[in-house]
Amino acid sequence: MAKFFAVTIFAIAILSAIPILRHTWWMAPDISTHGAPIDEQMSETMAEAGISFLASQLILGLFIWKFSNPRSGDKIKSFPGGAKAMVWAAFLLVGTEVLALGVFGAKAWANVYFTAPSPEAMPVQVQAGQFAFYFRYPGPDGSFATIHPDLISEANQNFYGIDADHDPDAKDDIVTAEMAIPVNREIHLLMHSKDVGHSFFVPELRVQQDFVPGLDLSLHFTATKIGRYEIVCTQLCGLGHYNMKAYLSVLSPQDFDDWLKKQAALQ
Amino acid sequence: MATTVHEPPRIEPPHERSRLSAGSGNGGRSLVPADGDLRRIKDYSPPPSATGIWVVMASITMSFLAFTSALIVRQGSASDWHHLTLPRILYLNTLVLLASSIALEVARRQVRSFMAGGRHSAAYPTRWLYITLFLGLLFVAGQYFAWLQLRAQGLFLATNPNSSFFYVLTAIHALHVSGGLGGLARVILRLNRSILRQSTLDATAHYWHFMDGLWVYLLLLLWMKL
Amino acid sequence: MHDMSAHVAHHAPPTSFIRKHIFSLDHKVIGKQYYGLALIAVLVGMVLSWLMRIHLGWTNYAIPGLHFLSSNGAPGNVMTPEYYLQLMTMHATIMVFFVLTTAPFAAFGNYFLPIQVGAEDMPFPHFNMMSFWVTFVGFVVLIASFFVSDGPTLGGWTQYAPLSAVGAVGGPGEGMGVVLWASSIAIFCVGQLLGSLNFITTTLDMRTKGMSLWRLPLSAWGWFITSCMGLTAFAVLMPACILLILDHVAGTSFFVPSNLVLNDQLQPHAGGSTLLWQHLFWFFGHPEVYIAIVPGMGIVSHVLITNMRKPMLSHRVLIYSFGALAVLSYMVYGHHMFVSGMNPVSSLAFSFPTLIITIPSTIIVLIWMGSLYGAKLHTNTACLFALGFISMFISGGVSGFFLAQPSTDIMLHATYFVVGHFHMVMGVAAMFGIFAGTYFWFPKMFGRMMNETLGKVHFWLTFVGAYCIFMPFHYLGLAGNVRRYQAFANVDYMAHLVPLHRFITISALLTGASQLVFLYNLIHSRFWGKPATDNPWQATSLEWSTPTTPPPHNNFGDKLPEVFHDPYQYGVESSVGDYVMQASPEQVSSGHDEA
Amino acid sequence: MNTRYKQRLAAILSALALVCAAAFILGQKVHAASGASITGAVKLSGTAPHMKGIDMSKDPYCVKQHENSPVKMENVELGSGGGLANVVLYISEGLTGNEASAVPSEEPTFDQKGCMYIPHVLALDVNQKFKVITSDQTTHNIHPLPAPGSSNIGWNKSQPPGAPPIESSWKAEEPISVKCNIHPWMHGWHVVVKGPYAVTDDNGSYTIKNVPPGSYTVTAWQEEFGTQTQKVTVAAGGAKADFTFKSK
Repeated sequence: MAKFFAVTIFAIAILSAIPILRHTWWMAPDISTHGAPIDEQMSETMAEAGISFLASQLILGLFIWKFSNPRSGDKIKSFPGGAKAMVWAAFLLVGTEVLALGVFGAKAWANVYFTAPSPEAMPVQVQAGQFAFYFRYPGPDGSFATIHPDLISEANQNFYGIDADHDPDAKDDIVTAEMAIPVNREIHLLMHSKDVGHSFFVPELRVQQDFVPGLDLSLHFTATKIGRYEIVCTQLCGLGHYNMKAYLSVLSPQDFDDWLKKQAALQ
Repeated sequence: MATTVHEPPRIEPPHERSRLSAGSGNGGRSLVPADGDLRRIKDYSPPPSATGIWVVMASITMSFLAFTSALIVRQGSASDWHHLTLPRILYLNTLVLLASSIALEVARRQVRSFMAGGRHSAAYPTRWLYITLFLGLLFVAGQYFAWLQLRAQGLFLATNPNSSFFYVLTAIHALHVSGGLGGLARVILRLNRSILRQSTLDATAHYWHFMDGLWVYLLLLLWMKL
Repeated sequence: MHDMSAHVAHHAPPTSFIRKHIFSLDHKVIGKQYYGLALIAVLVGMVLSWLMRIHLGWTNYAIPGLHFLSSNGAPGNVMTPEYYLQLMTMHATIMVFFVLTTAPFAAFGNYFLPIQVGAEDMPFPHFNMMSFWVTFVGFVVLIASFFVSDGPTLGGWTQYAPLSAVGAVGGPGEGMGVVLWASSIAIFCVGQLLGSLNFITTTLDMRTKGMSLWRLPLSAWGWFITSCMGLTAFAVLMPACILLILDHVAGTSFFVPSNLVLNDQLQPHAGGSTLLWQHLFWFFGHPEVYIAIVPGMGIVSHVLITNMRKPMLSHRVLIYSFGALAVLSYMVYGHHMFVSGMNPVSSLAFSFPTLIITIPSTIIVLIWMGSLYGAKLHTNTACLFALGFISMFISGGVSGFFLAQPSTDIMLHATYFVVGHFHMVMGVAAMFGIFAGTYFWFPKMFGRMMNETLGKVHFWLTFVGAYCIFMPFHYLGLAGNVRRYQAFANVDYMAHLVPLHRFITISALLTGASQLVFLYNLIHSRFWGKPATDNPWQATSLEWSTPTTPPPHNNFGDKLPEVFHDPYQYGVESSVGDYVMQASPEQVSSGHDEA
Repeated sequence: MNTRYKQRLAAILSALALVCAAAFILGQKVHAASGASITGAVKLSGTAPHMKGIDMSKDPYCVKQHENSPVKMENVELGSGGGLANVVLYISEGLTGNEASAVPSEEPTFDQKGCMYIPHVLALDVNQKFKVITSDQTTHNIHPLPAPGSSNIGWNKSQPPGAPPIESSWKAEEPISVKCNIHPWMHGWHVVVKGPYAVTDDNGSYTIKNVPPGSYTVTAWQEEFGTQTQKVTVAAGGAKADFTFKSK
């Protein structure tokens, strides 16, 4: 019984590790300038977690194999070194391990969140609502029209509550259901939610940030690879949560301008 | 502590107890007589009510800390934080509550000397307990008047965050005070039937003074923040 | 008030059926009642998870008869998105509160803590009885929300504001559903606070002669530390629930900020703080994870030692580690909020304690494994589940490394990786603790042995099944599969993960079905199992020294036992064998040191 | 009750029955056998307001349904010659109790097709049953929003592909805005009225059938421009009433 148990544990440990090692299911390739340290951190953590996982499962199995089904004769032995050894092991191995992780992780994190966007970063506004993202580009005048919550109406496609009749900034604002950005240009994403909590998650961009109603948050990132990606909501926001997504098109500067013109026409 | 049990009419002398020695250490110390007679265990282990009341106070403290942090965070996020002048009567209520604590302490002394066999009638301490009870009721009534005054100013639970917090905090505190009143009533009852235990009285008294301190804290909080 | 003589006076065993089995003051009966409640709850929770899994594997598959559960939620037996979320929320709430908290802590704790400390009951039996019935009412209120017009809340067990606070306009179940949910949880908190009060006072004040704190078995320590956590955690959750209810019924704005627009309607609320709810909730929420797991650790240690026939490498280091977990668990809750727009600096401030909490956890695991070395392991079902607990705890634990760091959490937050992590470490592991406890203590609780063969079958199916279900969750998470989605087809990069979901669904159905073996074993053994002796496992702690099995009404008859030994005197030579019971005065040279 | 009333009721009911039967057989081209009808056209003067295009890109399924025909908002639908579609016409005054209270037996359907509502405006009699069906392979939720304080009770139900129709009806007269939360652009109307009604077709023309001779006030409702009223006198040969909305 015990030997069988040990074997099972071996099998499970190894089988679970295989897909990880073969990257059968893995993160989408990184298309951001800030993602490299995150990926590095991820693989380091994976290495350390994987080693501790395999090692401890194997040892567990081994001990069970070795010390089960006792014959009445043999006496119990105590682990050489006793508890002290364990405590030291925990503090030294794990302590240093997590400390290292913590420090490098902090670096990777700081790299994303402690840096201010450069002044020439392109501002794009995103508004999350049940259950869609809508994006806003300031247009030539470079300024966003004021948001009047009382004017917000999906029925009239006035997602941002823009007062078109009186607000001079309103005339050239471009509101879109799809996000497009020029490649290799830093984007300054201005985030707000019109109703409940949502989140902005683009795996390829290595970006995830909640929308917090009542707070205006911002992100900044640079996409380095042309393509069409998906923005999904990761913060439970209601019955349509699963369907709350938008496409992110990373375009060449030329294509981006054309796209913007096309969208302006649709307003 | 609401668990009443019937026992022979007798007033138990105060414990000279030390929970530490009963609890920690390496268990060498004798906690039970060799014959393990249950009726004598009380002499070794302290009545749980003494510990229990501290446990209760600890959890109440946590709850009000939660409310406090809620208030502070909410104020931080608020664009709608209007100043709110506390109803005058609150200060009067505070005095009433403090007075009730003093009355209770007097009563406790009386009971002690009475238990020691000094006085031979429970009437004297009972009177003081009634005074405590009365003042406690007065306090709750006073709080109710405070709410009426706010209503008169058109400040309701949902009017603005300040009034919300005022009502919530005072109401929940009043609720706890009412619990204490129940405890007091019980003490009086058992004193009259002369089956009161010192530990019951002490526990009730601790709780009552705690409500007292808690109120003073709340008053300061409301006074500073609202 | 309560001193012992009082107990003797009022602990004449009740005669009427009601006092004996329903409104009983006997901690043993109350413990069994808690176990029964947990059993009902876990069955409900499991069925809910089946429905969810089927829907995830085969979206819009018509589950025969589902519309009987809810005609709105499943028109034509097809599950609607909101109904999926409602089932999910109820599954989580039922499991976390009414199974993982009640079974290992309230159920076994109530039954065995007083016996293990050598008392004849808890100090406040009436509170103890209230604690159960209040909890029961909480459960009823929660279930009641299935029957209100638009069903239970869909906000997830975390009930993030403002979705949970805006009211019915937020979606189906966000009106009455949330009110009932919050009420149920508030009521539950009251019950657990009363329970904790009893547990703490029992441990501190009711120990019999010679039973010092250090002589308490590890299971008792687990319950004691848990009750201290519960006392503080539930005392914080309750105010949060009260404020949430007020936002619904009284129109206050604690959690709802200004200028929210739902369904093109500007909401009346103003100025509330959404992060406030998250802070209050997670301040409770993280300790809750340890409330679920620490009793399991205690039980598992207790069971392991008995079956290893040797004590742990160090009794005290284990206890200190439990304590360290409890204390640290209050400093780490922020790691649930890395992407919540919290100040990035505080994210780091929360990250480090979270990483540090792995140290006590590692110490615990290493001591378990180190103690296995040189043991004489009896692999009965209880022991198998205890060992399975260790394996699960390791597997679920290591994935914590990723979620403890904001930088990696960016990729894994709110994905199935998180779901896999907590299901393994607090779901399955805690469950294994419950199973270990059940197989171990059943003889004492019911005077009959459970069927070992069925037990082993149950173990193998559950152990392998659990890995088949929850390991793939981590892969899904790495691939960016977001949790709390009712379908993945319309997100291109998730669509190709559906086959893996189907594998999980099938494993879940099979593993769930194999629990019927346990259920059968439980019921069959209860009535027809072979009679148990007073000490079938040759164990040392006081619950095995009761004069009868199951123990008499006041546990030890007319004399309380006296304790002469540390809890785990195994591997010695005594008149009875390789162990000495705590209550036996026999002096033996202990074969090892109690560090 | 008096016999006259009985006869009248019988007459109306039979008329209704006939109409329904006829409608059932002849589809749209029915002409009421009994009772006159009010006909006319609704036009829009001035430049039509700009209708924004709808971008459905969040749900690829919806996009696929409109690959080669860009979708616009339907708040103001102009037909040939300035005819205004989706205007609801009904008799707001002059009906006697029983014509008003007669409820048509046919059950109109409110379809969800290509992530749009068909029809965009559904006119209904008080207590008239209607069906909500979906022709889409994506899940919709139907969320009618009666005005706060109205005696109509709003609801919010999802309809996954393959789910049966949702049957319902409204208690009180009121234009009710209907939306789908999953697809925020989806927006339509349930206009609940008392008595006979009609909705203008693409050219803006309409026919209110089965109006007994008498003098009435006809009201035209349009979601953007509000309501207009006209007094008409219906003779045996029926009556005519044209409306013209001015765009801002």
